Amino acid sequence: MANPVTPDFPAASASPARPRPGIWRRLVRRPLALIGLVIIAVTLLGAAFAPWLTAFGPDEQMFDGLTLSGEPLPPNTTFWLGTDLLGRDLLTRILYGARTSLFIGIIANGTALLIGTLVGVTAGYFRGWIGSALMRFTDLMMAFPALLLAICLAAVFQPSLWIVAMVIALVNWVQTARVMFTQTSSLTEREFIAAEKTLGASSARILLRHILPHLIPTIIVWGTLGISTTVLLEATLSYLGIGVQPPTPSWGNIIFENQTYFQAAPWLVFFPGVAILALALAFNLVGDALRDILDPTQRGRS
Amino acid sequence: MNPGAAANAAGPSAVASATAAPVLDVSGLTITVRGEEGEREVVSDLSFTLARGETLCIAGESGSGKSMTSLAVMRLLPKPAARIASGAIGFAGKDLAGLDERAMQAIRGNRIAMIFQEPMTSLNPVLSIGRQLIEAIETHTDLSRREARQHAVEALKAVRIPEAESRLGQYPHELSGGMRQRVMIAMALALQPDVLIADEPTTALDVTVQGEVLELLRDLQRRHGTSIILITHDMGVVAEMADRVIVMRNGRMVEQGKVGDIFEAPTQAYTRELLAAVPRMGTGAARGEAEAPAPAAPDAVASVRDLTVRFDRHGGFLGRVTHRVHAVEGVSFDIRPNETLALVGESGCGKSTTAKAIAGLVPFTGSIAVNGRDFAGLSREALKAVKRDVQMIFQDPYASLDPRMRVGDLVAEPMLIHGIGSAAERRERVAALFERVGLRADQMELYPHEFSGGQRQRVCIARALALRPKLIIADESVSALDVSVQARVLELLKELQQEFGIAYLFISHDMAVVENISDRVAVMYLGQIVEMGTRAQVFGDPRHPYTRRLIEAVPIPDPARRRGNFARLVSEIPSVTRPLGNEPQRLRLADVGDGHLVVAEAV
Amino acid sequence: MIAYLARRIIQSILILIGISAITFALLYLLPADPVRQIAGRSATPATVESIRRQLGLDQPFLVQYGRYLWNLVQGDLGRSYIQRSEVSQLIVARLPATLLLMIGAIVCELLIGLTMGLVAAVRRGSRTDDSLMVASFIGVSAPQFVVGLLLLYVFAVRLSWFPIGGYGTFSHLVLPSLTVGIMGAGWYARMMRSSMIDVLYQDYIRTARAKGLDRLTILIRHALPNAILPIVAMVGIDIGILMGGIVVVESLFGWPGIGQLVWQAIQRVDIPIIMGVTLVSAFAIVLGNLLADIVAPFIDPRIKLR
Amino acid sequence: QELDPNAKPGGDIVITYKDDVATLDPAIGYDWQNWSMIKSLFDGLMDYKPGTTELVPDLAESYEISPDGKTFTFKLRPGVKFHNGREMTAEDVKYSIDRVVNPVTQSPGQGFFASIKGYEEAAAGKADGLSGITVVDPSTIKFELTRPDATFLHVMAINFSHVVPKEEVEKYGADFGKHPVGTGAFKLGEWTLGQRVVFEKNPDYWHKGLPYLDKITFEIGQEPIVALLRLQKGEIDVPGDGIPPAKFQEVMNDPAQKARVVEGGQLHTGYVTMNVNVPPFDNVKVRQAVNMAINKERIVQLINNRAVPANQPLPPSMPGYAKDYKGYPHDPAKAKELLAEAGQGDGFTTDLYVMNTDPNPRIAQGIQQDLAAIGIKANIQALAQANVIAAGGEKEGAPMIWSGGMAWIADFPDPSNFYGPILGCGGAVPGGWNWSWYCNEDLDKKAAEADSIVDPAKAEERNKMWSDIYVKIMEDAPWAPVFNEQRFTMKSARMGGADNLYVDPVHIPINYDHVYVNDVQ
Ligand SMILES: Nc1ncnc2c1ncn2[C@@H]1O[C@H](COP(=O)(O)OP(=O)(O)OP(=O)(O)O)[C@@H](O)[C@H]1O
Ligand SMILES: Nc1ncnc2c1ncn2[C@@H]1O[C@H](COP(=O)(O)OP(=O)(O)OP(=O)(O)O)[C@@H](O)[C@H]1O
Ligand SMILES: [Mg+2]
Ligand SMILES: [Mg+2]
Repeated sequence: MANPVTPDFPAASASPARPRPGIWRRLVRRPLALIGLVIIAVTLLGAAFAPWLTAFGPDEQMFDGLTLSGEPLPPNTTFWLGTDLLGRDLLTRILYGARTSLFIGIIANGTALLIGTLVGVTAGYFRGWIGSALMRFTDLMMAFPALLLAICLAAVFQPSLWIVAMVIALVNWVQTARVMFTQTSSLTEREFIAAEKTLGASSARILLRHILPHLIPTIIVWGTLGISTTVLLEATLSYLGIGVQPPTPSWGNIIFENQTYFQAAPWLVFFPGVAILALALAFNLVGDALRDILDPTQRGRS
Repeated sequence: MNPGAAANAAGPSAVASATAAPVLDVSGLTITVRGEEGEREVVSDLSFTLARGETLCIAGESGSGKSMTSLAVMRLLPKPAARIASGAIGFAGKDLAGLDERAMQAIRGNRIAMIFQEPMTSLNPVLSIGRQLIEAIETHTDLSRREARQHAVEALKAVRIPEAESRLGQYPHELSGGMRQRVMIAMALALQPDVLIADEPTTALDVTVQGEVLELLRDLQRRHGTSIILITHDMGVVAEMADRVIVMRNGRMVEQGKVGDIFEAPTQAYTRELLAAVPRMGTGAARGEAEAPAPAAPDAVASVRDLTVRFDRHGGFLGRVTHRVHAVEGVSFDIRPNETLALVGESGCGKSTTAKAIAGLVPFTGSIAVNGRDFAGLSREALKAVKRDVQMIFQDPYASLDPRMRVGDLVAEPMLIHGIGSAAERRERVAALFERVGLRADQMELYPHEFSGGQRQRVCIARALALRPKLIIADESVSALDVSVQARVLELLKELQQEFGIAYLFISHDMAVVENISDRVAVMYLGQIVEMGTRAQVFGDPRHPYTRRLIEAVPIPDPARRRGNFARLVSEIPSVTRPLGNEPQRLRLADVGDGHLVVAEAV
Repeated sequence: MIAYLARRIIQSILILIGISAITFALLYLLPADPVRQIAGRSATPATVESIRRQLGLDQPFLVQYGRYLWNLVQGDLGRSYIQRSEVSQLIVARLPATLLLMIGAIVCELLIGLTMGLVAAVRRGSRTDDSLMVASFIGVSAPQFVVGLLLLYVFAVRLSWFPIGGYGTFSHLVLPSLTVGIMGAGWYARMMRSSMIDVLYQDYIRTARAKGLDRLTILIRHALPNAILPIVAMVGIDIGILMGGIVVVESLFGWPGIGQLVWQAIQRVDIPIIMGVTLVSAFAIVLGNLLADIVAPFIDPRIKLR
Repeated sequence: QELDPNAKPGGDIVITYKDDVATLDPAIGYDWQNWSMIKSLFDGLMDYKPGTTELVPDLAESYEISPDGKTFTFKLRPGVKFHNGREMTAEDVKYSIDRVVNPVTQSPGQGFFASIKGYEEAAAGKADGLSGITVVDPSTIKFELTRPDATFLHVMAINFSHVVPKEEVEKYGADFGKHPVGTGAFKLGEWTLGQRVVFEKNPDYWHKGLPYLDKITFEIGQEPIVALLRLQKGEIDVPGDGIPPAKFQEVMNDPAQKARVVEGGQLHTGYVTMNVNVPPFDNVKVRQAVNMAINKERIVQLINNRAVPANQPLPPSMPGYAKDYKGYPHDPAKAKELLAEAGQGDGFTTDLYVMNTDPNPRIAQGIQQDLAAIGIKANIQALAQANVIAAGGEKEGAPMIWSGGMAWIADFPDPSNFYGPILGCGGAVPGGWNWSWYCNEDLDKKAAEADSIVDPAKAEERNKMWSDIYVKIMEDAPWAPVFNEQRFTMKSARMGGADNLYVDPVHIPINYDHVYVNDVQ
């Protein structure tokens, strides 16, 4: 008897290669995720087509943008979101500012996340001297005065967005690394990792295929919250002279320039704040949906 | 005494036999789960009743919805996938199916308790077992913390966990599989519920302890009139315990009846098939002794010498080592190609630890060589090659499967790792493997949590087989399978052995299975091997008292030959935990003829 | 454990030395000249040079750093260039306030954040969950200056429940802690929700329910310890963030913490203060992380200290 | 100095500051915050009449100037006691100035005493004190100078020449700045680092009847916006950092609050420097073009009219201000022509450095737009103060700097004070404060000449000479003066005293010795 399977076992269809519904398809089926995607798309388009969307220049100080005593104008029919302290159109500045802020929120934040996850996961998985060395290096970076580094970089390099992105990545990966480290070291002790090891799975495989997927929720949390913080951090760095310089707008520095005026001219803080919030929320909506989709225990949720 | 009064008087005087009024009345229960392709019934239109003081055994095919049914009674079906689609669960005048969470809280644990199938994942990994036990007791009694603690210690002692007092401070991962299961049992028993649902409560227990535990259940039943739903594959246990039996298959009840009737005159084909597949002691001999390989062949697949594994136990403020767990203490054996070495022994005696050491998962002293290559001093590449040849099936299948991967990918993974075949070939092979272990190929798309305990176990087996290794370590790998599937899987294992010369290190409590499958048997006790020889030698001529006890304790799958009472051992439970510096004595093995090794002192 | 601690302490000392070296080097490379800050605008070049010589700032880098380390070993952090007081005195005077605010903030963060996270996880997918999500993102995205000012305006100016800034009593502590805490709470809430959701689907939660435990006990006693691990790491991180990064809140509330000290020092290149504060906060961060690492195995006993 | 007949002694006030009080050592303290605090703890030989820039003797009862203007002899006021009870003598005066000049002290004020004989040796640490200072008798002290110095009396009024008791300085050593002991109207009561400094009335103050206040509490570390909130709630009396720009309109639009704001001039000019070493600013026409390009009215509007447009380095309230000088008009067309003449018709790109605190980056953006209108593309470099100063001190470091936030507020009200370090050749050195690196030997000579006119009777003549110097400078246009900031001090309703005490040109924010509160019983 070559085949021990008794007849009452349902015969296997040779290769049931039923296509799994793509993640993308499942994503757009969720209304909240769709809202998130739309917000992200709108922001991207707004940034890309800013010059066509507004009649003003981003650093055009309008004579009629200020009152005689130098106060900015609240939202009105000419300036839809009002003007800033220099009499510039706020909407225009927010549209152009999206360029900087998207760059920071996505590239810088993403890099930080990537480095942090790499380091934290490696350290948490290998422990031993590699882990020790990596984590002590992380401690060192965390304890290191980032602002000082920023100031020094500002002095050495020509201020540019790339440097801000670099500094932000440099500052932010550390925290991600720490959290990833603890979670990974806990995961590594789970039995299914031991099972993988007995299969002879390479460390890279275990890390990528078995540990990383369990970290996705954390990555999503840090990634989405990181958007707000990095966009605001960019403003601090610009303030110290290493980022975009005035009059180039970014959401963060619009808020920073104006935050002391927030009682006198609340719109100057409110609108860019809403922009940051919306972007972060949008990514979070997509992230949460993604998380649900990737989480097998959530299958069957309507 | 009228039945109603008996139902109320939950005293020691309560009668053991079933009384008329049902405690639990399940009618028309249908459970559905939602998957990617819509809803599917896993339990269909199930009705049964459970009388007071009665033991109802549910047996049947693995994956037939037994666990789901019991979870439905507890209203603990896995959310969000599973739900009760229709039906009623009558209990104490209420329909549990429609009760809200708060009302259920008062019933769970207190009135209906449950022992879950997989003890590893069912215990909270970050809480000491003491806390988990004491908490259960405190929730439903108003004992003080100290009394509750005392209670907990007694409960642990009752399930024969050694050193109960100090075990309270241990965490689940520090316990052996059987111990974890006993902790779960202790937890449920301590609550003295009206209805106890025990889902495979003794799969991880050696037969002596199993006997103890079953006796404990009966004792509880006798004293409190507890009704028991016992889900088990072990027909011996069914025969031993059941008043009535339900046989399930594909989510439907196939047959139900008095235990005697079922065993004697099964009406349904499936039941007959099931009973026919029950492994019985003594049948193994039929395989013939001729196959027994020559002793001490030089080309052993694995050769273990003086293997010792110890775990430190920390105590005190500074966390110094105060005690040591001598889990494995100087174990030596060889496994030759084409050979099945069974490792049997009391729960907690170090079987899994030995297995893990061979799989390279715990640090050890001594030497382990696979294919003649000693682990010590192997490069990473070489180790990977060695690992390919040794595959382990873990005792706890759920914990050893990555919950975020589809089982198809999990089974294909070993091939992927070792670069075998193209993606399509691998898929095909996985599908074939699935078939051979009795799973459907379309289940490849599911995730581990969507399977029943037995199905998961089969996934693990398929996974280990995928590589056709030289040595498979199977740690309690067929314990959760119903006997018919079990028979098929065992058949498959044998076949593969013949085809590819695979050697097995087969760890099991089920002496009948061991008798059926093994070529040689090693009996472990307190971390050391006390007897080792061919199957015939060990089963035919057991020399060590522990071996004898083991064989005697095997329940016989025949209700007619039901034993009245297990002798409850009152002796001190021996323990492998010892204070620092107090090392256990190493036992010497003496050859009593033909390579039959027995502890010298016992000869 | 002891061996681990010993090893970690040695590593920590090396880290501190490393940080002092890098910081010192950066400050050395900084184009802004501290002497010019000290000497002020009317000083003649001769005066500037004489001050430079006095402070040893004309020496090569290694000599300067060597001297700094040597003094450091003797417990001397030097004197502020601008304030001319001993740095250790200045730091010690402000340390209690920083620590207090740190504790207050962490308590607020945990209290608000963890509760929010717990509720959101339990009510996953509901309206409550959605609004908590928005709330936590507002917390994270709102500039601290604005949050602080709003709180001040409402609770101190309008309602007079709390004093408008200052330091000393418990009621002084509330608003600044809250301001810092609101941002952190957003983080903790999201983290908590995320890890809680994972935990709530585990089998052992089912076991706990089977025991008949009530919801709260299950959440607090069974789910929380499993979900809290990343949170503990966060607290370690928080110490770092709070140690130097709450200048805005400190000055809004007139809170005499280290943040203000170092901010003023950075503006005026007061190297000894920058060095001193850097070392102190580095110490706190290293300590915080060490504690987080030590606590981890207690929370998840499967983790071993290695 | 007379007493105010309306003043009632007693009471205490609270003043807030954002930044720490660095030090109260008169030899060291050199920022506008501790400047006037020190003035209330210590006294010098000379002082100014409260609320004015008029010099009057203070610890000196009288003084004499030799006809050649090189010897100054001061007669000390008798019976002046330090806070520790000891009587002040001429020895103390000499000790105090020797101390400032001694390099060990690291005083930023060392250079002010350069005209005294023996300065070189003393400043180099080669001599024990200045040979030019002689204690004639315990109440007489004589200063001999190497050249006539018209500013010398002002120098005797600045903090660096305030008198300190030797025994206390030696007792506290480097910590004297935290334990100041002087002869001033107030003495230090309490100093809690990072929180508050408390001044208490000096009962033995030689000027009987002063000060009026019993106590002044300086609360430290408070954001100006919050300070204003507290003022509105009546918790404090004066926000030391002034009215925050963000709140300025709100305050000025409310009559009740506006009534408590005192406005006054300030010895301040905000300007843009153009580095004459950096092409194309080496061309005077380019610099003039910049002067014409900037729309000062609009920039003043940007800061809510808290300033008046400036056309020359000196502020209007400074003696020597050239009233008739019209400066460069705002004329972009003309500016473009000038650029074309300079061969920069297509414009050019340059950097404009600016300190990063509000409103400076904003002002810089205003200027940037004006420059863009004539084709100059100025990239803004908004940096921390220290970095801007560093860039300015490099020979070819910063092509343009907007001076706001670091701008020149005079040490003493004399026209010479706007020249030396910031426009003279002396400041055009690496690390100097002459950020335009403008150096005109001719003018340096003229300046020296003007400063040797010591005779008070010839003050007008001297002022005229200074006017000419600054007008001459404007022809070369190394700067584009933009505005002179006005001072707006806000106080609580209970504060009394003449308005000019609240905009005192040398006491910022207020003259502590002479103000009082109305609500004492
Ligand atoms: N969470 C889930 N989601 C989807 N399907 C599930 C889930 N849990 C179980 N199932 C399916 O429900 C069916 C019944 O499972 P159940 O656990 O009740 O089987 P069982 O009779 O207890 O089997 P065993 O003896 O192997 O434990 C199985 O086919 C299984 O695949
Ligand atoms: N990680 C660990 N830390 C401490 N003790 C451990 C650990 N793992 C196992 N032990 C102890 O080692 C002993 C042997 O455990 P092992 O798992 O090998 O038993 P087993 O023979 O497989 O038992 P079972 O049949 O119940 O599974 C037990 O006393 C157990 O408590
Ligand atoms: Mg089951
Ligand atoms: Mg085991």
